[in-house]
Parts: sequence; C-alpha cells; structure tokens
Amino acid sequence: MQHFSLDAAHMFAGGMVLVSFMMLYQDRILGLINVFAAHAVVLTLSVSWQAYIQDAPHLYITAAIAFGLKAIGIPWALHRMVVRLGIHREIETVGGIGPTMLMGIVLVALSMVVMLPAAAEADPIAREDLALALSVILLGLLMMVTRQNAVSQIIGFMSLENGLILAATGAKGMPLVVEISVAFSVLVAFIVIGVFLFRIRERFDTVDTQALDDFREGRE
Amino acid sequence: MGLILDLLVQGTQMVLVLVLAPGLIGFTRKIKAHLLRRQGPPVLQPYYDLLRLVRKEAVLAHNASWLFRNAPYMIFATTWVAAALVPTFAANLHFSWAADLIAITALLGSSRFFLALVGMDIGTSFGGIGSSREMLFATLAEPAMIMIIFTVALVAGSTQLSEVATFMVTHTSLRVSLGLALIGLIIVALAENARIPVDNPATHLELTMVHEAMILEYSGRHLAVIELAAALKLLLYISMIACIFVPWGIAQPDDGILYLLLGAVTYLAKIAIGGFLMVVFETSIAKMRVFRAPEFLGGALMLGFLGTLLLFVSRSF
Amino acid sequence: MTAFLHMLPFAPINALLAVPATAALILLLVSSYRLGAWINMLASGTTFLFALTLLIERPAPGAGYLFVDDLNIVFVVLGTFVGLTTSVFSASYIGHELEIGRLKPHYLRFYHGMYQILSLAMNLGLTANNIGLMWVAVELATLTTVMMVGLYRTQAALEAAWKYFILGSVGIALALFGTILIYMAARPVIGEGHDAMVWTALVANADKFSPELLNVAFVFLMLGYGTKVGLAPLHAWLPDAHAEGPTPISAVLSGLLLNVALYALLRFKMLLAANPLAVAPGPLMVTLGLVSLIFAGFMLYLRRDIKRLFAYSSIEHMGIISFAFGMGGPLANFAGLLHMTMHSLTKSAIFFAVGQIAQVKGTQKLSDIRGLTESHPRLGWGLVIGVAAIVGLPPMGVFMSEYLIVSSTFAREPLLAIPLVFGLLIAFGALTWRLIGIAFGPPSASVGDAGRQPSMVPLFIHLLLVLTAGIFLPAPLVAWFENVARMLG
Amino acid sequence: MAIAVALWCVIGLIAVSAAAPALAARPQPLGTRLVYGASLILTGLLLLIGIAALLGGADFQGQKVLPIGLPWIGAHFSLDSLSAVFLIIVNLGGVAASLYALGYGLHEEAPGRVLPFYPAFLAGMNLVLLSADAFSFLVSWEFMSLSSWALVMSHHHEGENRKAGYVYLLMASFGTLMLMLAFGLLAGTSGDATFAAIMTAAHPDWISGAVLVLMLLGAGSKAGLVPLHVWLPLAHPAAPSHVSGLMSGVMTKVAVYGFIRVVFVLLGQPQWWWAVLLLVLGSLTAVLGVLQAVMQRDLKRLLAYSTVENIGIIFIGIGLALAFKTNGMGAAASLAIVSALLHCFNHSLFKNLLFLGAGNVLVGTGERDIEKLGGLIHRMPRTAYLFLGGCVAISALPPLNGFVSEWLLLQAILLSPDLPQWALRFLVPAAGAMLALAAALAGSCFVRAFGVTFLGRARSTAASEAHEAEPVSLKAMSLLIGLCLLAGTLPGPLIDSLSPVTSFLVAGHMPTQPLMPLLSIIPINESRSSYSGILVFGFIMASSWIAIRVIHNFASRAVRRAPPWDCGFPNADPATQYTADSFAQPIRRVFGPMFFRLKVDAHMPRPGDPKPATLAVTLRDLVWDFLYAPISGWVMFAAERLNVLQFLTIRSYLSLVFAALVALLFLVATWA
Repeated sequence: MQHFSLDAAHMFAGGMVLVSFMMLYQDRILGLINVFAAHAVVLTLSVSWQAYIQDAPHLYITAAIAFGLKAIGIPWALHRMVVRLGIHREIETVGGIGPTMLMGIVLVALSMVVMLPAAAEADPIAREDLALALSVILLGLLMMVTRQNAVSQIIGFMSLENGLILAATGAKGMPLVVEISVAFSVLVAFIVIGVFLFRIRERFDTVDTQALDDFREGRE
Repeated sequence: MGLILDLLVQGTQMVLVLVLAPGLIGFTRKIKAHLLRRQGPPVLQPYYDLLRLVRKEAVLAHNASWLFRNAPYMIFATTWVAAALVPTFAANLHFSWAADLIAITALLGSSRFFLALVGMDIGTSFGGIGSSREMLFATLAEPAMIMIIFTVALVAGSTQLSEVATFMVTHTSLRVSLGLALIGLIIVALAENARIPVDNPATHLELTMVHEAMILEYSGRHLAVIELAAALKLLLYISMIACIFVPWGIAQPDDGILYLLLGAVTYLAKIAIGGFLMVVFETSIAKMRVFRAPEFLGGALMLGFLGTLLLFVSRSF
Repeated sequence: MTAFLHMLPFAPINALLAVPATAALILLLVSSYRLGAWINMLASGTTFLFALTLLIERPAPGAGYLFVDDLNIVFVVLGTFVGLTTSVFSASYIGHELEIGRLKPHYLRFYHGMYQILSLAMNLGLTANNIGLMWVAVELATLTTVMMVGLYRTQAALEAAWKYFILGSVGIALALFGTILIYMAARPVIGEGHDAMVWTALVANADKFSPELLNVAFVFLMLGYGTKVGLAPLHAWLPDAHAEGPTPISAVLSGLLLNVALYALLRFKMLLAANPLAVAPGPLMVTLGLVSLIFAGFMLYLRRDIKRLFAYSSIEHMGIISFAFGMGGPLANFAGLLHMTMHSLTKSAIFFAVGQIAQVKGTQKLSDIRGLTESHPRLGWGLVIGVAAIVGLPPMGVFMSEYLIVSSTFAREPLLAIPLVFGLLIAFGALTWRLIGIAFGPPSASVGDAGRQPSMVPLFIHLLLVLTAGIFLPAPLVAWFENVARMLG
Repeated sequence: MAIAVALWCVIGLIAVSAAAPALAARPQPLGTRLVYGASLILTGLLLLIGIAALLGGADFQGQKVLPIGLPWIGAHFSLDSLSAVFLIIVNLGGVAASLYALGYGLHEEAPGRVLPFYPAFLAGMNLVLLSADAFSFLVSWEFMSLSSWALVMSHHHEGENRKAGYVYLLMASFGTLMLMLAFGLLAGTSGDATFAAIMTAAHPDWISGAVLVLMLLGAGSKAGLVPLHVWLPLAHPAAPSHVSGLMSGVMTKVAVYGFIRVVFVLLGQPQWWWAVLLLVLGSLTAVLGVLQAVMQRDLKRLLAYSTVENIGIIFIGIGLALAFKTNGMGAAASLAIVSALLHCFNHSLFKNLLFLGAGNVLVGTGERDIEKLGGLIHRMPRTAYLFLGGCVAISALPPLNGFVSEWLLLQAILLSPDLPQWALRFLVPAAGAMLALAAALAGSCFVRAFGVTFLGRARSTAASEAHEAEPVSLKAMSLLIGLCLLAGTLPGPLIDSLSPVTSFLVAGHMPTQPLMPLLSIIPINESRSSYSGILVFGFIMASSWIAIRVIHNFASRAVRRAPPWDCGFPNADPATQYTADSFAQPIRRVFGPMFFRLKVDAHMPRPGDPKPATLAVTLRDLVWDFLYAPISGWVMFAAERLNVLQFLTIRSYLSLVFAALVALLFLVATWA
C-alpha cells in the first residue's frame, strides 16, 4: 500500500509537469485554456489522492476548489473573454516554442538537482512531490515570462499556483492549506477580473506606452 | 661705548648708501658714455637732477589718489632700509639682526608692490603695461632669488648676510653651486634694476619700457624720491653680490677705525668694479623682447634650483 | 497602569487586530468623508495606544496565534505610529483632493476602509506567531495596497496598480513555496501540524532542521519577501506604486509595508542563522542590498516625477538596511534597526511634504516645482530638512545609523565598504541635486493655497523625532535595540 | 571648567540660531543686530576661553562627557592646547565677521536666509574643535558644512550659486564619508571611537597609511587641496561676504585642525612617505591656486582661489613637520609646524579682512566683477586703505604678518638637507621653489586685484557712484588690520605661546624667543637667521618720516593738479585703462599653455575692413576637465543606461525576477 500510494502520488505530480510542458507547447489560446483545465483536473486528482492517503478530509475542500474554479469556472470565463475580445489567434512567444521547451527541461533538471538532496530527510512522497511541484512552479514562471499575451500569462500564473497547491498538499499535515488555497483563489479571481475589467487586451502592459511616457518618466 | 659706536657705524652706513647711490648711477652713465665714445654727463649729474627735481613743484594728475602721493616715500623707505641692512664696508652691524637675506628680498618686494600699484593709479594704459610687466618679471625673479638664497644659505649655514660674509672670508673654496648662484644673482640683479637686456633705463620709447612706464606720471619731488630709490636698489644689489662673493675687506664694527676705513675703501673699489662690469655687459648686448625676458629669468630660476639641488646631493657624500 | 491593563476585557494584542477590523467595518458604512477621516484617525490612534501598552506588558508567550517579542514590538510600535500620523495627514490631504475633484466621495469610503484593513493586515503580519498566518497577512496587505494605488482610476494609476499586483502576486507565490519548504524542514523535527509553523518553536529547533532544505527555502523567501521589500532587481512595482497612488499611501508603503516585508525576511534570517550548517544568509542580503543601493542611486538621476524620485530613494535605503542586517553582528544590526526606524519616519515625513507640494503646485513634475523655500517657506524648509535627513546629513538620525554601518563595515570588511560608500555618494548626488532644484531658485507658479494647518503637524513631528534621535538616543531604547541586535545575531 | 563654559557658549549660539527665524521676521535692523550682537558676544567669550586655555595651560583645559550622540560612548568634548589655538583662530574670525555684519547685515535682502544659519555655522566650527570622539567630530563637521551650505544658498536666485551649493554639498559629503572611513579604521571593530581610545590603540602601518590618505581626501577636500578644491572657489564667493570670509579664512583652518588632530595626535609615529605626499600636494595646491587667482575677474572668487594657495602653503608646512618628525628632528619639526600654525592664524586674519573689503565693494557698487570697477579709492578711501593692508599682508611683504609665517617656512625648508631620505631631500627644495613662485604670483595677483578695483578710473557708473561702508564694518576691518600689523611686528610672543602645542604635536619646541634685543624672532639660533618685524617696521616708518620731513622742510611742498600726462596722449575714456585681463596677460602667456590649455583666438580684420578686431581667450581648468567632467560623465552615462529599466514591460520585470530565482537556485545547487 505504501508503495502504491507513493507511486500514485508520483504519477499525479509527474502528470502535472507533463501537462505544464503541454501548455508550453500550445500556441493557440483556446487550446491553452483547455490544457490548463486539464492541468487543474490533474491537480484535483493529486490533491484528492493526498487527502485520501494522508487521511486529511479538509484537503477535499482544496480539491473541490481546484476542480470547480480552475478546471471549470475560470477556463469557461476565459473562453468567453477570449471570444468576446476576439483574441483567439496565435500566441506571440518570446524566443519560439522550441527553445522554451528546452529551457523547460533545464528547469526541471534544476529543480530535481536542488530539491532531491535537499529534501533527503523528508519522506519520499513529500520529496518527489516537492521536486515536481518546484518544476511546475518554474515552468509556470517560464510561461509567464515567455508569453506576451495577457491571457496566457494569467494561465502561466495559475499553473504556477497549481504547483504551489501541489507542494502544500504534499507537505503532510501542513496547516492552513485550505486557507491558503482559498486566498490564492481570491488572487486569481482578482487577476481574471482585472483583465476583464480593465480590458487588458494584448499584454499586461496595457495601453499605449508612448502616451504613458508623457505622464510618467520619459527619457530626457 | 660699544653700542654708541655700533649705532654710529650703522648710521654711517645708512647715510653712506644714500650718498653713494646717485654717484654709482652717474659713474655707470659716464663709463657707458665713454664706451660709446660719447662725452657723457658729469658723474655728479644725478645729484644735480635730484636737487632740481626736489625743488620743483609736483604736478599731479586730477585723479591721483592719496596712495599716489604717499607711495614714493614707502618705496624709498623700504628700499633704503633694505640697502642699509646689506653689509657694505662693515659686517655684523647692530641692526643687521633685524632682517636676513630673505627679509631683504621681501623688503624690495614691498617697494615693487607699491611701485606697481602707483603705475595703475592714474588709469593710463602705459602705467598698466609697466605694472603688469614688472609683476611678471617679479614672479620669476623672486623665486630665482629665493633659490639663490637657498644655495648661499646652505653653503654658509645662515641666511644672515653678515654671517654669510664672515663665513665666506673664513671658508674660501670654489663651489659649483656658488658659481651657479652668482650667475643667477647677476641675472636677477639686471632684471630687478631695469637694466639691459631686460629693460632699458635710458629709454622713453613707450612700448618697450617697464620701469619708466610705471613712473610716467610722477614729477618733482616724488619723482626724485623714486629715482633715488632706484639708484639705491642698484647699489644694494652690487653690494650684495660683493658681500656674498667677494667679502674680503669687510670690517667688523668693533675693529679699529683703521679697519673700518680700509673696509670703506675696498667697498668703494668693489662697487666701482661692479658698476664697470655691468656697463660693459650692457653695452655688449641688445635689449630683449619683453617675452624673451621670462626665459632669461627662468634661466636664473633654474640655475638657483640647480645650485640648491647640487648642494643637497653633495651633502650626502 | 498594569492593573488597568488587566481590567480590560481583552488582551491588548488582540485589540491591535480588533480595532482596525471593527473600524474598517464601520468605515465601509459611513458615507461622510469628514466623519470617515475622524474615525480613521481615532482608530489609528487607539491602535497606537494599544501598541504602546505592549511596551508595558507583553502577553505570555506560547499560546495563541499571536506573540510579541523584542523584535516585532519595534515594528509594531513604529508601524502604528506612522499609521497614526499618516491618518492625520491623510485627513487634510484627502479633503483637498476631494475639492479639486480628483477623488469622489464614495471612493473615500472605500479608501478609509482599506486603510484600516491595511493596518489590520500589517499588525497581523507583525504579530503572527505562525509563518503561514504571516504569509496570509502580507498577501492581504498587498491586495489592499493594490486597491489603494489604483484609487485615482487614471490610466497611469491602473497601470501602476496592475504592475504592483502582478509582481506582488509572483512574489507572494515564491514566498509561499519558501514557507512550505520551511514547514517541510520543520516537520521531521517538530512533528506534523500547527506547531511546525510556529515561530517560537521553529527558532528553538532550527539547529536540527535539514540545512539543504533551509537553503532552498531561504532563496524563495528572500526573493518572495524581497519583492515586497523592493530590493533590486525585484523592485519594479515600487516606484510606480508610490508615484501613482494617493500620497498617504506612498507614505504608508515606504514607512510601513516595506518594513513588514523586511521583518519577515529578518525572521527567516534568524532561522537560518540558528542552523550552523545552513548557508549564511548574510552574503545574499549584502549582495542584494548593495545592488539595490547602487542601482537606485543611479536611477535617481533621471527622474522627472517627485514621488517616483523618493520611491527610488526608498529602494536605496532598503538596500542599505538589508546590507546592514546582512553584515550582522551587534553593531551592524543595531545600525540596521536604527536606520529602518529613521527611514520610516523620515520617508513618510518626506511624502507628507511631497503630497502637499504636489497639491500646491498642481503637479508632480520635478521640472515644474521650483523655489519652494520662497513660495512656501515652511513646506520648503520641511522638505529640505527631510531630504537632508534622508541623505544622511547630521544631526539627523540617519547619519548616526550610516556612520555605524560605514565605520563598522570598513573596520571589518574594507572591500565591502567601498561599494557602499560609492552607492551612498551616488544617491546623495542625485537627491541633493533635485532638492536644490525643488527648494531653491525663483519659484514656479502655484495653484492652490499653502495647504491646511493640521497636515504640517505630522511632518514636523516626524522630523523632530528624527532630529532628536540623531542627537540623543534614550538609554532604554538603546538597551532594547541592542537586545534585538543580539537576537538577530 | 573652561570646557563647560565653552560648551555653554556653543549652546548659546545654537539657541540664537533657533531664535533667529522669529527675529528675522521682525522689522529688520533689530533682528539683525540682535543676532549678530549675540554672536559677537558669544564668539568673544569663546575667544577668551581659547586664549586662556592656550596661555593658562592645564587650568583651563579639560574634558567633558555628555550623554548624547553615540549611545555607548556619549559625546566627548575636550579642550587642549591644539584646539585652543584653533579656537582662537575661529573665534577671532567670528568676532570680526559678527562685528562687520552689524553694519553689512543691514544690506541683506533676505535676512531670513542668513540669520538662522550664521550662529549655527559658528557653533559648528567651534564644536569640531571641541569634539573628542569620532562621532561628535563628524557630526559637528558635517553640521558646519550643512549650515555653511545653507548660507551659500542664501542668494539662491542665481543659477551660479545653486550650482555652487550643489558642488559644495556633494564634496562636503564626500569628505565626511572619507573621514567616516578613516575613523572606522581607527576605531576598529570595537567601535570605541573616543580620541583617547584611538590614541592608545596601536595601529599597524598600513592602517595609519590608509588613514592618512583618507584624511587627505576628507579634510583635504574641506580645506581645498588640489584636486579636491573645485567647490571652494564656487561656494565661498556665493555666500554673503562676511560668511565668505569665515568660510575662507576660518573654516578651511578647521579642516587643517582636523588633519593635524588625526595625523599628529591620533596616528602616532608618521612614515616618511606621508611627507612626500603632503609636499607634492601642497606645492601643487599653492601654485595652481594662485595661478587661478591671477586669472579671475570676480573679486571674491579671486580671493577664494588665493585661499587655495594659502592652504597649499600650510600643507607644505605640515608636510615638512611630518618629515622632520619621522626622523626625530624635534626642533626642526616644531619650526615647520609653527610656521604652518602661524600661517593658519595669519591667513585667517587677512583673508577675512579681504573678504570683508570685497563685501564693502559689493555693497557700495553691487559689482563683483573687477573689470567693471576702478577708482574706488576716491569713493571708498577707508575701505581702500584697509584692503590695501590686507593685500600687503597676503602678499607676504614685511612688515605685516604674512611674511613672518612664510619666512619661518623658508627657514624650515633650509633645514631639510639633514633629512636622511633621498626623495625628501630632492622634494623639499622643489617645494621651496614652488612656494617662492606662489608667493611671487600672489604679489602679482594682489597688485592686480587692488590696482584694478581701487585705482585708476571708474569703469562703470556703479563704480563711479560707489559709497563707503558703515563705520562699524570698517571698525571690524580695522581690528583685523591692527592684528595683522601686531602679528607681523611682534611675532615673538605668538611663537612662544605656541610652544605647548609644538611639544604636544612633535615633541619639540622652538627656542624661546627673547624679548630683547631687537624683539627679533629666531628659528634655530641667532647666527643662522633672525628677523625683527618691529625693527623693520620702525625703520620703514622712521625713514619715510625722515624723507618726508627733509623734503617738505628743505624743498618744495607745492603741488599742481593737471590732466594726466600719458606720454602726451591722455584718453578720457576709462575703457583705455589697463584691464584686469590685460594685466594678467603676460602671466597667462607664460603659464597658460601649461596649466590652462590656453587658447587665444585673435582675429584682426584686413586693413580697410571696418569690422572690429576680436580676441577670444579660453582657459580650461584641467582638474575639472580631467577629473570631474569624466566622473560626472560616467555617472550620467550609467544613469542613462540603467534608466532603461524604468520602461520595461511587466513581462521583462518578471523575467528579471525569474532570472534571479534561477541564478540563485543554480547557486544553491552547485553549493550543495
């Protein structure tokens, strides 16, 4: 049983990393949203599994939030937004998909190198989980950095957050996990609302930067 | 008793330089005229000139200030004091402790300072030219003089002229540094006294004059005092050269009257020879352009510095 | 006094949270902005008083989510004090903004409510005896300030708020991961559950934690909370957030929020320092500190907006403070604490002045603000004194801390003192250059009146405190700071 | 006891300062008089304390620890013979300036910008002298800078002055940071920064060396050592004239005090290369300073550059003292240090005097540009007389005081062949030559300054309508010139009074100056050299009196006024006079190409062309060109480059965070 639970947890976490890579590979927004939904589903599974093996029922709440909000709610909202703003075209990437993937592989390797010896004393589930969660986080960041489109950046941030939830649930007996995941959901909601409200269309840097220079600091 | 004699000798010296100075000018003019195959004025002509000037009324420009009227006396006084402090026929006079070589140089500096100022007082362009050039020469001549003093002082172990003279009499030796210093001192003396090749004391060609340009506006007694001061300065330099480099014959105040007389005679001979040599040099050379003069004086500065350095080096061996 | 405290039906430490929370609720309901401002001041004042009672008697350690020790009480008292003075300043400032129509009354209800929530969040962050709780508090503080930065609803303000929000969120995410790692490190030693996130327990057992895990955790915490502190290269949100929000918020950001984040960093630094095998956190802090100092120093030169200028100066000072704490040792820690206190007071005072300047001149553009000492003598000289203090001229308090930092560093690590002094000079050159432009010369046109009377009071109170500290530090304060400095190791 | 009184006086000054804004707001003559009157009384008291502490010895010296400042050690204040000397210098200047300002201050347009800072400035300078621990010293030092900066900024409408204020503040802060580093090294890790503790601690050679260099940077920048002098000629003239006098005459001396205090008292045994450094810098400073002064057209800036020169002379003296001290030549070292201290004293007198004179000119005409002045001797005879006295004194001409100190310094230089180090033996005579050159150039400079300003004919209506200054201002100047004469004619007692300082600093002292015969001063022994100021003065007076008597009694006294002669071509236009620039032309021509990268563009139109001829002279300040301009260029370059970071997109900022994270993770990974 011990062995199996470990393998399963490992599989879910690995699945998340895999889905993260898929997101990096996507170059269409709608596709990306779908993959993100898949990411959230895998997270839900992983968290539920942790709730089961750790015998921590409160984690089911986290799993439910993950599923309800991230696998269904937000993708649906983003779908509508993308359609309404008419930006369901190609995503501009910085540096191209290939190098980004390569970079992603390097990051995964880095997180392994960093985490595995570091967490040597922690129990194996946690150790694997932590390493994989770090990979997910780094990949999410990478995504935010290499995508120029606001929606895909949001998705990058949310996948980063998924990695955090993964890590938090993987840490056995960690208190406040639910609170934290709720807090994060609020954050994410804010971001989505922000994008929606302020019509941040193409990129985070909103409007015409030239016009802003007049008000802000232009170069002398 | 000793004190009275001291004071007496000191007083004699002060009067002596005053009396001798115009004579030296007359003497050099006479020699110069002879060298140029002219008759020349009598040797006593400067005395006559001074007397005549003193008796005349002074003409002052409308905007001459109090400084203009008083400066001639300051110029005269500082020069006279300086001249009185240089041993002439006797060394170690009572008041010789009041000032050493550096102070004497500075006293001459004071007189020049006032001379340059009065050159600017009336607000004429010639006065300004004269002052400006005079100060340029001074900026080079003064450091040269200081370096020469260094050389001499390091050899003699004192900046006190009487001590230097005594030392030179007792420790005669030929030294390269002293030779360099002598040449430097001569250059400085020529420049300071507005002699050829730096300036021409006889000229009134406006653009070439320096000393004369400054005193262009003076007349009457003021001019007389300034002329006398200039004559004193020439005498001072020749006495100084004599005192440092050929000090033989200088008497001590407590020597007998005979020695004092002997000193006086040798002194007269020394300044006569000095004046003669100067005139010979002057007649054999042409006046320089104004901006060659800095190089000439710069040479003196280099010589003085070299002299000092050589001494510093030779000390270590 | 102690007896009086015992008669209270609640512990003062809880009041630190309860008062702002209640006030926030009330404020969200009150529509009159004048009344709102008064309630805001009253609540801030009450909170400050309760913070002062903590000096007299502290709650017993151990139980509960909150705790007070020598370290955080410095921050709490300082924070609630600046909160109070800023609320006083804010009352008159906001009134003027309302008059000129930059703000609408219903925004103000929101503004005052947020102000108290921010106060709550910061008090919670400072007194939380739980790293998870602290993280939540810092996130709450971030969110409220994001709201307030965007209060003017101008394009630029929204942009600034957005930038702040995004960068802050990423920072907060990194900090969370670090927190999780700390928990992971603690769990095998302390055991599962709540205890493994309690400060007091963590510090007591830190020497038995896995050093490798602590190292990685510190990297994340340093970057996460470092973003909040505004250390370069994580600083990008800070200048714009300061420049585009209402000025009281700039004052709170510089005077308070940065300190809260710094406090979190210090806590984790103590944790690492307690473990002999973990990598020393000092060099990392020193490096980031120096980078921030020098970078911000250069950035000061080409600023065109007065508030952004002083925002960069905050980055610079945060750099100095991290440098000092990174150096460690009783002298440098003492200097760091002193510098932090002085910077809070001085920088918020400067922002008080700047807010009024922007109001009387009708602009934040540096080139349009000239000759203040002539057109508005008190304001102008107030700014001159403030800037003189912030650049470290005696007899102000910052000079003392800079003296301690520079001289102690040079005695220990001469090579580190050189970039430090270089950075100080660079920043000095820029700030004084700007100061001379602002305060002297023929005055530029003004639009409004010279500002209301009450808002000069916080400015001069702060400056007076800074001046006093530069000349005379009371012995109890010194002893207390020394104690904290020793605690920080 | 005396120290307590001194501190109370300082507190009094600060209190006056604090009360001044209120006084400045009142109807004017009263507030101004109260502030300056109070400053006068307090500095007078401090002056008396200084004199008592120097002459009265241990009875009037002492220590006091106040519980302020740095918490662990408190603020230490002490009064010893060295601080007493400078206390005298500072407060003598303070007395004169305050007295002067009783009149001059009434012309101030914005008294609110001067009155509050003036007493604070005096207080700051006094505090520096009294401080006996590093922290109080630095606080006082920077307080002094800050208050004088505020005074520099008092006429802030002129862009020049604002620039001056900026450069000044920046350099002052640079200096303070250098001092901070120096004291950091001296105090070591213990942090015990009292002077007593520093003195007893042993410092390794490299630390003393580093401290010396830092002191040169720190104190040197305040004193105005080349190449750190650039702020001085900008800032000193910008302040009101009595403050300029204090800054130039007195504050630079406080910097010298700081240097002497640290290098001679705190550091212990010097090393010989220190002297080399000081001699080189001192000579360079003296010559460059005076050359700049000769070129200036702004009267006050000219005076400021001349301060740079005099600081150079003082540092030559200090360098010599170090050289002798290293080699255990106590008597020679004491001669050198006495010459430096005496020059500090003398310079404070005559530089103050000259700045006050410049203040009179400024008030009387509203002009600082000497090209627009001229003929002031007629309209302002008393100012002219006093200014002339200052010029004579600063040009080192007997019988005034400037000569005495330079004479002593030359005597000290003459002792240098006994030094064992080769480098020093070559360097000292060179320094002597530079000193002589500087002195001669100073003469030229002041002939020009006085001649163009006061003599000749007025070059502008402002000059022709000038008016004389208030009597009280002239009294202050008379006080200074009187002291100049006194110090010049009777230097013996002054030198004697310095002997406790010399034995304290260099463990040696000059021979006790005999009061008789002839009241002369003797540096080493009688046969070497001697000088009697009083006798020279008496001689000059007597002989000029005799000359005047003789001529007036026995010859003509008649005077006739006539138009000027001018070789027959007098021109009534004042523009035909020699100008300041033309006066400086020969010197410019000789030294310009070397020191100023002189460029002369003379354009003569062809014959028949009616266009005017033009002459353009450009002088570059090499120090500025090669040191400061590149530095500010680099700073601005870096600022421009880094400024790009203000305009990045959020994505780029995130990339920065990301890069930092990855880099740190790599670091941790490789560490483990």
